[in-house]
Parts: sequence; structure tokens; C-alpha cells
Amino acid sequence: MSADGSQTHVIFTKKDELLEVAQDEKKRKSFLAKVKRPAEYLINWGVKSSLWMYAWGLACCAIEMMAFGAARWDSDRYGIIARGTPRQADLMIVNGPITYMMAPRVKRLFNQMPQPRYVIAMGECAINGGPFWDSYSIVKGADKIIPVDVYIPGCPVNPEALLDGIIKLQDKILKGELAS
Amino acid sequence: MKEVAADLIMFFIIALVSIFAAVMVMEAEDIFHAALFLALLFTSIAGVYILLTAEFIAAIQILVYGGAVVVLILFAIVLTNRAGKVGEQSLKNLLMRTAAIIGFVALLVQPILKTPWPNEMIETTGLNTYAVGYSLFTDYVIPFEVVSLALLSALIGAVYLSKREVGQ
Amino acid sequence: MGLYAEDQEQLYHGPIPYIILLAGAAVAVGAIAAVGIVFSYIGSLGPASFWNNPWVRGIIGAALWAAVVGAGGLYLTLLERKFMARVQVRYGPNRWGPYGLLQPVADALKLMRKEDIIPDAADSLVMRLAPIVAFAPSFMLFAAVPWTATYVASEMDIGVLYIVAVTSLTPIGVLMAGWGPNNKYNLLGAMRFAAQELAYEVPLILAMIGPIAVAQSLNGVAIVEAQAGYWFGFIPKWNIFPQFFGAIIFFVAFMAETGRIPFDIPDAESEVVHGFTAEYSGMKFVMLLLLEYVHLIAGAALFVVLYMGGYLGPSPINQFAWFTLKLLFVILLMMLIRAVWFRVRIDQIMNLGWKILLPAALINVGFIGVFLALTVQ
Amino acid sequence: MSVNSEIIQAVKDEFGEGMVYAVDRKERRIVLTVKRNILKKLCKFLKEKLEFDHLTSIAAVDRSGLVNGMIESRLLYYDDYEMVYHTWSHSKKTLVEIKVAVPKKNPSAPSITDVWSTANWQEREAFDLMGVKFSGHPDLRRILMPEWWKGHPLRKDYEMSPGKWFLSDEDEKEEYVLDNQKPVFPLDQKLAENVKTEQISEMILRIGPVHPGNHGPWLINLKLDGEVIVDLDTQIGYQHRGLEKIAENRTWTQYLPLSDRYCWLTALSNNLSYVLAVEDILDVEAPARAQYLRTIMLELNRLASHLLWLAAMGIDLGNLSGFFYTFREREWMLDLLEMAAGNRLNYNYGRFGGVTFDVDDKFVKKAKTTMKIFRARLQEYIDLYDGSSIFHARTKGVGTITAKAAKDLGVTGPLLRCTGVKADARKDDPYAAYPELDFKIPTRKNGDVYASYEVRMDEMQISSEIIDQALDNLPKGPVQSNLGRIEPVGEAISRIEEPRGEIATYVIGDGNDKPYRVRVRCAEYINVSALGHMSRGYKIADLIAIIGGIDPCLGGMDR
Repeated sequence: MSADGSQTHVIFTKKDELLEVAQDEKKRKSFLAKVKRPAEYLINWGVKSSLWMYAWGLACCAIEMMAFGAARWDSDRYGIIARGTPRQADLMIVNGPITYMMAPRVKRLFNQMPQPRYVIAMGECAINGGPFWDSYSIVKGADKIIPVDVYIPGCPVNPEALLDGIIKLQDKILKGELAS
Repeated sequence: MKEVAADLIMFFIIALVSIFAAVMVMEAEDIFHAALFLALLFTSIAGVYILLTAEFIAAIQILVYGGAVVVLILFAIVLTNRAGKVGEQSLKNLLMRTAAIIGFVALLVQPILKTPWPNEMIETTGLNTYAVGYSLFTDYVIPFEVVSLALLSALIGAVYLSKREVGQ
Repeated sequence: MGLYAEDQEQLYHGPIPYIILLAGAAVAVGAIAAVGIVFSYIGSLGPASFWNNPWVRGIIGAALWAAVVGAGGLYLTLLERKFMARVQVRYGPNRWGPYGLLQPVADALKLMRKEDIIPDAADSLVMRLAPIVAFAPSFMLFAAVPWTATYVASEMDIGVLYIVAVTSLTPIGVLMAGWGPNNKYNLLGAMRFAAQELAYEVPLILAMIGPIAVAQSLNGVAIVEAQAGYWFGFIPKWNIFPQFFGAIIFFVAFMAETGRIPFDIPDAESEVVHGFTAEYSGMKFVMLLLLEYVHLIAGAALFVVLYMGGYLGPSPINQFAWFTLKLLFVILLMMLIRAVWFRVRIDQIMNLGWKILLPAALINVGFIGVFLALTVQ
Repeated sequence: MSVNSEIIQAVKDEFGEGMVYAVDRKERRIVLTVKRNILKKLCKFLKEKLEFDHLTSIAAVDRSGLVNGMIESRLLYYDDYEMVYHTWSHSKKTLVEIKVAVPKKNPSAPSITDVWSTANWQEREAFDLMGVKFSGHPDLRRILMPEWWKGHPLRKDYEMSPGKWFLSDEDEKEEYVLDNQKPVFPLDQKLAENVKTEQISEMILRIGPVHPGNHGPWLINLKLDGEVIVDLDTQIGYQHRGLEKIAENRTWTQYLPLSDRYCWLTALSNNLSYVLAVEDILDVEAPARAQYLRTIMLELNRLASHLLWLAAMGIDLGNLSGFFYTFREREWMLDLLEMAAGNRLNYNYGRFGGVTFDVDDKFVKKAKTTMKIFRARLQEYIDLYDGSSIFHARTKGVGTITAKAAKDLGVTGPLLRCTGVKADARKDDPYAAYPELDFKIPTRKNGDVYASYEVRMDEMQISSEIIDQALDNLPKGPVQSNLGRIEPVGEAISRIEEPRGEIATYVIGDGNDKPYRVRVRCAEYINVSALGHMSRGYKIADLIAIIGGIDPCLGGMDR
């Protein structure tokens, strides 16, 4: 968004609401922290150990995501399998540039995922538009429309890098630091 | 004595469920719900058969009515357009339906009271599957075959009706 | 695993994984044997004992099998993932717990915690009830499966017919799951499931007539006992040998009823996006997912009872263990088929069911009738 | 008398002297500059009398920014827009370029859809991105940009800002409602009315934009009678990144890595297509070693791409193991490509007058081993796929297309060769080291999905043999020639056989350090436009198999 506000490309509307929710969560945590910690840890462990990713493809990184699921990297080792419907997915890997035409769909798919849900911005395009930064049809980053947990740079991202990103995300989940 | 009491309790539960289901088949606003209540009705009637130790009949009841007939009805419903709910029922409609049901029950009261119901327990051998099969192929073999022919003709008729002509 | 072009020769990992696998198998067989011993003890107490009262036995049996089949279904997913992985030159889950053994636990924890979405346009009551209605019947049928000669949760006269009758209720639940969420893909998947189930129910039952006629009983235990003994002293008198034709018809039909590759059109991912489970999340999805696996166990159990001599086997391990081993064999066979076959198209499935399997099953029934008329008396 | 002069003579005899003729310096292409009113007649004449049965590409050029008054042959110029048509003859093996000037005010040209059906989507694209209207076009609407988009991005006076665009929850809801109620077949008015009144006998199913069987975000609107496809309308553009416009804002060299990204599976072909076009303008040739390296890499890329197609085919038809097996070997190809170019997907390997890096003996040795094992593995796939009767049942007689229809629809690559047409740019219009190598072009007769499967399997075998040959004959020498500052003047078109068909890059340089216009014809875009023709009358499950057979790549479709 430019300083004068003339070009309102993207607005993430619910920012304030999210802040409030986060503060409430903080209060609740301090009150019941001691009782809930082991249970939360257990649940978080379960969530992080079975991150089902949404099987979709946007661009080049989708091919590397497929390679990540295939024999050499075998995402199944980490309990990561691909589901074809957002209702059963926990992890959305935004693996390519988002066009203005695609953006509403991406947001809707994200909204269709049940909580807890996580987003990885895979590759430069999903981080800030990447090599197409000055194109007329590209949203400059996935975080303009949906909250993103982990950013993985690369063009395209190697499967190793994706694995690293997912391990980072798992650490975050175990600690309970969530973006969405 | 204890077992008879348990059977009675089970019978009343099943009877209540089946009456409820039967009424709801009529009263459900959504046709899909009505079909589901029909499935409940058929299944609970199978329960009555089990209480009468007619297990074979119960299994056939579930297999044919619960499994096949209801599934076919549901299948037909999902193939049609989603019609939505019927809409508000008027009071007059409700009263008329109630009157009709009461009239029908009143008609049944006389025969129910007059019929000499057998009051003693019938001894079962535990091999009633065998008995059913035996009587089906000896005493009732002609009706059985006639019914099967009727069903076959219905089947062929259905195939003929639904078959699309070549080039259409 | 030979994933790099250079290490084509280094396929051998050394003996340790195999030793551990064997040890694991030994432990599993031991556990199964222990359960079997408990069962045979209960069975040996006689009909007058408290444990053999129909009510007590029914309730205990239900609770026990709820736990065993539930956990079994859950771990069957792990077994399938590991097995498929090995077929597909990879490892499968191996990070969480030793050899990935905690993977199903993690999946279950996550799915329990998952938000349960009921869409606005959905028929919410039908959508909520659907998993239960679909799941309950496939669970009920374990009541009649004879695990040992003396232990059946509910020993009834109509045995296998009860199993078939109860299975036939599943499509109702699945159609509810298709209708409730108001999603076209759910509906398409459910319709495909129901059509498939209807088409294959008839050959399935017709194929069952063979073993039933040989045993002259619908009771599972009687059917198994009729297969006791050996031909020439070493070939067991299982129905699968004289009735090979019928066994194949039964196998294909129950594979189609389970809805697995090559007959997995109800939840074909690339066509109808997981079919009738498309709109479900959280625990409801788990129930619909387990439906497939419970169906798988039940179908395999029925196959073992009807054609593979049930719990019969040479004495060194007990009857329950034999049953379980045969069950696992059939299940692994189906998993292997799943791993290497393609998916059939819907009209091809219907053709196979109505035009090939049904006449074949009828002919099979005729043959068995003639055979029995010639041999018996 | 050469083929080219014969063609020119024939055209002269038919249309007289009212046009300008030229032949480029390599005798590879004839340039005809004509007036708008005879365009359609000329196209018909070329197709029917001279067997120009393949329309390669249609490019719209905004001439308003051109400096230097470029090429003398453009005598008929008096306007700011021009349409450039390239047509190729499979039998004569030569290229004809037709140029038509179009007025700036209300730009319009006659539609040639009824001459070559493949013009349909290309004209829609020209309308979408350049705003040229085509009179007589049956279905002229936007194709790559959403319908609410304002302006035509490829015009020189287009502002890059997309205008006011935002996404709040209300907007999303509105868009959702619009999405569901809008008639999806604009041509079918009766159906559109019926959709409004909910009285349709046919069911409408929307596959996409995100669907596991789609291979990427695009939308297929299906009109179904039961499970049988009555009609089909595709909406693409969900991955349109505006690469042709971006090219005009980068220098010639800066655009090299971006040209990889039309289609990520065939990055090397795309890249080399651009490089070859620019080399054509500059009139330079890469050294022999570089030509051989290009050939090796192109074939490795073809193998990787075909293996991914096989994997996707496995998933689409329900065989998961196929996916894992093929990806195992695909990783080897990527290892080799990474070893040579330094990246796994987008290699950026081509340079004007050469390639980026040389390879060493280690690479040669590894490549030879890999090819040896790969050929054995290929047999395994044939056992896995061909050995399954279900695979035969799912693919034989599905998505059948005749040779005539395929040529008319502009389909190229394995999809064309599986109908019996022996058309391959590697033989017909040779580039890199292909003329020096000995290889066959596999064809089949049936034109169904199974035939295209067989063609691709044969191609994999042949590709690995080509790589072996090229490795054996790899000459010594430099891999890069020194060109200095790159500011080409002129225009050129290059044709390359990428794994999915023909990619043609049409480049105009006006002496600046930036390209004036880069126009890409990707095989996927044209092949997918034939989907409707191929899938009408088949079932939904067949559609998945047909899409698998077409092997779409979203990047190439949307660019």
C-alpha cells in the first residue's frame, strides 16, 4: 500500500479482531497455564506430527512440493500426506505467484480449512511476488491476503528447503506460536 | 419370568420407536428426512421380529427393506433436484390428518378386540431358518414361483421403460 | 533404497532391521495368542456361567471389539502406509515414535482437536448423524464373527446372513453423508458408493451360498467346522480349493463393497475429490475414514470364515492367532492390489458387477447345487 | 526453383502485386505484408491450395513505440497496431509470416477462426491483451485476464498499476454469489436462461479452479447429461503472470531467467526458444560443443517432463505407485541437470551464443550410467502401466482425435504424432545439434490417450538414445561466444519441439537494450484449447484421463 493510500491493492480486514483474540488468549493462558500445559503440549505434538498438507499446485514450487512427497524425500516419514480437500488439511503451502484472479480463491480455500491451520509461503513469488514483482496481475505476497507462518525463500524452493521450513513450522507449533 | 420382562421392555421401546418413525415419515418436511425415517421404521420392525425369535425374517427385513428399498428411494431422491422444504402446514391440514389417523385406528379397534390371539408361548427349535426354507419349497412352492415370475416381469418392464432408444 | 543412480548396489541394509521386524512380529503374535487364551477360557466356562450370559457377553464383546477394532482400524492405516511405502521404494512414517508407531496416535490427537465445520447451506442434522449411521452397522457385524470355536460375541442362528444384512445398511449412512453437506462432490461420491454397493451385494450373497450349502448352516462356527480335516493328509479342506470360482467372485465383490482400488471410485481423489468425505473434517471424518478400514477387516474376516477355514489350523498356536494371521494375509493381499492397480471407470464397474459377476455367481450356485446333489447322500 | 519461390509465385499469381514479399536470410520463412481485406482469402488460399495446415501463432504488436523506422518491408504501414500470423506447412516444411496493419482507432481484424480453428483462443488472447477486435469471431471474450479487468495490458500506453483492487469479506461473498449464478456458457443463451430459472435438465459441474485432477489452477465448466459430457468450457488465466509485458521492462539478458518460467516443466525449451530467436536476429551461432550440450539438456528435460507426465497419469488413474517410481528416475534427470546448470527446475542454461556452463567428465560418466539404468527402468514402467488391463480399458478409445481435426486445432507434440502425423520440429525445422544426430520420430495411428501414451514412452526411449549419441560425439571447444553488448534490430521467430509440442517465440528488437515485443506460443495453451473437442461425449472419469493425456502445464497455458 502506498503512503497516500491511493492504491489499495490489498487489505487484510481482520487484523484488529485477531489482535483482540490474541490478547484474550494471553489472559486465559496465564490463568490456566499450569493445568493446561501438559495437555496442550500433547495436543500440539499431535498436530505437529500429522500435518496434512493441501494437495494443490500454483506454479514451479508445486512440482518441488510433489518431489517432496515422492520417494527421495518422502514427506510421509514426517506424517505429512496430501489431502485433496481443504476440509481435511492442516497446512496450506502457497507454492507460487498469486494472481488477482486467483487471490479470492486462495482466501476462500484458506477459510475453508478448519482450525488449527497453518500457511507456508513457499518461494519468492509467495513471499513478495518474486521475479514477477512488477507484473500487472500479481499479488505481492501471500501474506497480503492470508496470515503466513513460515516463509521459505528460493526460486524454486528445493525439497530440502521445504523440509527445513516444515521443521521450523513444527517447532513453532510445539511452542504454540501461531499466525492464524 | 425375568427374561419375559426384559423382552417386554425391549418390545415397548421398539414399538415406540417404530410408531414415532411411522408418524415422522408422514410429518417430516424434507422428503430426504422422510426416507430416513422409513429406514428407521423398517429397522425397528426387524427388532420386533427378533423379539419373536424370527431371526431369519429379521435379517431379510433389514437386507431387503432397510438395505435395498430405502437405498433405492434415497438414490431416487438424490437424483432429483433439491426441492427444499414443503413449507408451512396449515392448521386445517393438521386437523384433517389427525382426524383421518384417529378414524383409521378406530376402524382397527373392532378386529383387534375380536381376534382370538394365541396367548401361550410357542416353542421354537432354534432352527427356524431350516423351517422357513423347508416350507418355502414344499407347501408354498407355487406361490413362491408365481411371485418370482411376477418380479421378473416387473424387472423386464423396468428395463424396457428405462432403456434409451438407439440414436436418442 | 537405491534412490540415487550411483547406489544401485547398496540396497542391502544389514540384518538389524529384519531382526527387529521379526521380534516385533513375535511380540504381536504373542499378544494375539494371549487374547486368544482369554477367549478360550471364557468359552470353556460353559453356558451357565456369568461370563457366558448373553447380555454380559454381548456388552463385554461390544466394548472389547470397539477397542480392538477401533485401534486396529487406526493401526491398519499405519500398516497400509508402511506397506505401500515399501512397495513404492520409500520408508513411510518413521519419525514419531519408534518406527513411526506413534503416527496413528498423533493423527488421532490432531483430528480430535480439529475444528468441526458444518457449512451454512448444509442439512446440519443429516450431516451430523451421517458418520454414526454409516459407521455403526459396519461395527455391529463383528458380533457374529467367530474368532474361535467357542467365542462369538453373539452366537446366532443366522450368523453370516446377519453380517450381510447389517452391511447393507451402510449405504444409508453414506448417502446421508452425501446429501447433508450440500456439496456436489459429496453427492457424486455417495451416489457412486450406493450404486456400487447395490451392484455387488447380489453377487456377494450368491457367492456365499456355496460355503453355506456345504455346511448346511448359516452359523459361522458351523461353516468353519465343515472345513475341518485334510485331503490326502496335507491339503486342508478349505472351501477355497473346491470353490475357487466362488471365492474369486466373493473376493472381487467384497473388494468393491469396501471401495478400494481398483474399485475406489466413491472417493477417487482425482475425480470427485475424496467423494462423500470431501466436506467432513475432524472426528466425523475419522469415522468415515475408519468405515473403510472396518469394512476391510470385516470383509476379510468373512472371507476367512467362508473360504479359508476360519480359525482352523495346526495346533501349535491357538485358534485366535490362526484367525488373525489369515485375516492379516487377506488384508495385505488387498493392500498389495491397491498399491499396483489402476482405478476402474464407473460404467466398467457396473458392467463387471451386473454383466459378469452376477451371471458367474448364478452359474456357480448351480454348479454347487449339482455337486452337492451328487455327493451328499 | 526452391519451395519458397514456388510459394511466392503461387501467391503472386493468385493475388497480384498488392502485397510485399520477402524471404529471410536463412530461407526459412516467407514474409507477406498484406492489407486487411484480403487476409481471410489469403489464409484460405494458403491452407487449401498450398497445404499450410498448421497455424503456429497469432501475435498482436503495438507499433506505437517503435523507433528507427525499422524494417523496409513494412510498406503498407499507416497504423499503430499490427497482427502477425505464422503458419507452417507439415508437408512443405516452411513458414509463412503474414503481417496485417490494424488502425489504432477501434482496432479490428477479420477473424480467421473458420480457416484454422486453433485461431479461436489465439484471437481471444490478442483481444484480451491487446484489445484488437475480431469481426466474425464466435466467442470473443477475455481469456487470460478476469472479466472485470480494465484495459489491455500489452498496449504500450497501459499503466502497470492494476487499479483499485481489494479483498474484504463482503467482496468475497459477492464474488462467490456471482461465481455461482453467472451463466457459464455465454454462447448457450437458452441454457443461461434456464440456469436463472433453475430449470435445467443437464447438470452443471465446475471442476476447479483448484481440483486434484486439474494439474493446476484452471476451471472447467462441464455440462453433463448424467455422467456424459455434453459441453465444456474452460477458463484459464489463474496463473497469468504477464510475462510478455515483463519482457518489455527487462534487458535482453535479464529476461533470460524469466523465459524459463513460462512452463516450469520444460524450462530449457522455453529458454532456448527465446535464445534461438534472439540469436537469429543477431545472426550468431553457438559453438559446436554448446549445440551438443543444448541437445543433451533438452533431451534430459524432455525425459524429466515425460516422467512427470507418467507420474501424473498414474495418480489420475488411481495408481499411486506409478507416481513414486517415475519420480525416482525423474530425480536422476534433475540431478544431472542440476550438475550441469545449477538448478533443479528453472535452469537458465541458455545464453546468446552458447550456454552458461561447460560440463566435465564426471557428468558424462554419470549421464551414461543413468541412461543405462533408465532404459531398464523404462521397461518396468511398461510392465506396470501397459501390463494392467485396467489401464488399457481406461485409455483405449478415450479422447480420440483424428489427424485432420488435430491439425485444424493446431495440436502439436505427442498428441499430434499419436494421430499418425509425423511432425517434429527437431527433424522438420532443425536446431541445436539435432541435424547431426540419428534418431526416429515415433508415431501411432489411433489418436486416443493410449496412443499418446505409447508415443511418449517411445520418445523417452529415443531421448535416452539421443543423449547417449550426443555424449559420445561431444566435441571439444568453447561453450560461449563473446557477443559484447546486445542490442539487436529486427525480428525473428524460433520453433522448438518441447516435450508437449511446439513452442514458438516471436521477438522484435528495435535496437534498444530491451526487447520491443516478445510473443510466445506455448504448446500447452493450444493443446488445451482442443480439450472440448476431445472430451465431448465421454464421461467425467474419461475427462481426467484425457487431461492426463494432454499433459497440461499451467505455466505454459497462462504465461
